[in-house]
Amino acid sequence: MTEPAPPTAPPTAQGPAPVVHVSVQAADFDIGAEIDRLTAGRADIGAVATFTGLVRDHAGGVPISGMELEHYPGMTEAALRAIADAARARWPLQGVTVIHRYGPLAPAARIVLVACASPHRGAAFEAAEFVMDYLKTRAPFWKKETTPEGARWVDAREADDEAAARWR
Amino acid sequence: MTEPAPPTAPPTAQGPAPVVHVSVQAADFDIGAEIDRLTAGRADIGAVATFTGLVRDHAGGVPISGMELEHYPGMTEAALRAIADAARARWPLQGVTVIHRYGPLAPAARIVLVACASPHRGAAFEAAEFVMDYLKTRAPFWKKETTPEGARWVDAREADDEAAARWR
Amino acid sequence: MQVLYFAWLRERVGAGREEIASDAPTVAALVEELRAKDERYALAFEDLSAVRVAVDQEAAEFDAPLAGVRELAFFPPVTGG
Amino acid sequence: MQVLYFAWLRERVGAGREEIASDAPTVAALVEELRAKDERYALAFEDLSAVRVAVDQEAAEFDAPLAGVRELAFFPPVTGG
Repeated sequence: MTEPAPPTAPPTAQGPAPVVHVSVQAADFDIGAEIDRLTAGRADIGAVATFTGLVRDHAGGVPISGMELEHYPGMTEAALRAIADAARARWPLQGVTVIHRYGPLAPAARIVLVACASPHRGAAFEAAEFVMDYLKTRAPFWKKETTPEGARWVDAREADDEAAARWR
Repeated sequence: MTEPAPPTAPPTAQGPAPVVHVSVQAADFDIGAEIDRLTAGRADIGAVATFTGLVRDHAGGVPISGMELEHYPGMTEAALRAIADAARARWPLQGVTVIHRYGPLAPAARIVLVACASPHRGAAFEAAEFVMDYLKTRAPFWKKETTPEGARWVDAREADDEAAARWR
Repeated sequence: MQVLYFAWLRERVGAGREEIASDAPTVAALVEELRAKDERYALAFEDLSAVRVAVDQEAAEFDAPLAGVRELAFFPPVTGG
Repeated sequence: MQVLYFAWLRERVGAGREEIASDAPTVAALVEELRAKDERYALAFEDLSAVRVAVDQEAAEFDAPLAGVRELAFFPPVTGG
């Protein structure tokens, strides 16, 4: 499910072409290794901002013993790549990594990693927030939490729509 | 130079007490290991935002072959701890890590790591930006860059003052 | 046309994917056909404000035409991240 | 009182740290004493708008009193991160 940047993308005066790495996977990921991949072989990056989402052991006061993450194979990868490309069009980014897991996940498990590399810290931070806000509202994933009263599908949150709306 | 949270801090209903980890060091750091330290032993964290600053190989069109980072031992650690505490007072954070290197650093070397853990992504992102903005304007570090014309002290940037001012 | 269902829509329909041959001109018309056909669909499409549509893996509306569509998907608002 | 200098202030003064005994009531008064004493200080304190002060490791102003101060530091605006 890994999609490297097209090999035809030309290098620029600022260094090699920006790299988009998107992966939808059941396996866990290694944040340090992903940042190394994002920054490897170039010395023109000044800032890397990352976001990692984790499974919480409670939600709104209800204990959560785990969750199942369902997704739409094919559309998911395309949606994540479109979000990464939108971020690259908006900020000067040297690389964008988006990794999202699916399947059963226990409390404290990593769910999602977004990492953005830029010459400048403001751009790196904003791009990572932008990717997360759009991912939350546009990437076809659905969470089903296991609670003491049984399993339940997580409801979409208005706050996530509002977070995404601020980038328009 | 590592300062763990005071052992007297009481655990809360949300889990163990928030942990502030501040280090000023010559050695490199391992981002993955630092995130593991920040999140270890708790399952109530939903979001970890990180920022890593790196040495760029050019600045304003001028090639940079390396830099020397000077700091004010004692005051630096206190300043970083005060910034981390200010972030904890402002956002619901379960942990804050601030690591800053000093001494000679080559292009692409890591300079600084800020990591904030929170139940919520907005708080994690904002806190990490806040810590970076205050660190840039209040922590006593000075960079001396090596250029083809010799070494030069880096000037403070007005943009950094403006970034810090937005949190007032 | 392949029709896909995700999350609680999949559970209510009782299948994640099925082949459907229909002359319905739009997504909305197909939904009406399905609702009339079986209680499972009536339950799945009970509240359309909670249902999202993708046509050939792109987000779409209920008035989207179905001519030439190969893959149609129904799912609740997304909750990843 | 220990007086510390950092970055280009350290280079101009020619020392990172020195013990200074002075009856100057404020930071500003001490700076005037130093300027008058030696060309190195005159150069370091040429443009006070580019000089920051810390008193006992806390940010301070040039009008800060020196009574009881153990450690005084002069440095340019910070450039870490």
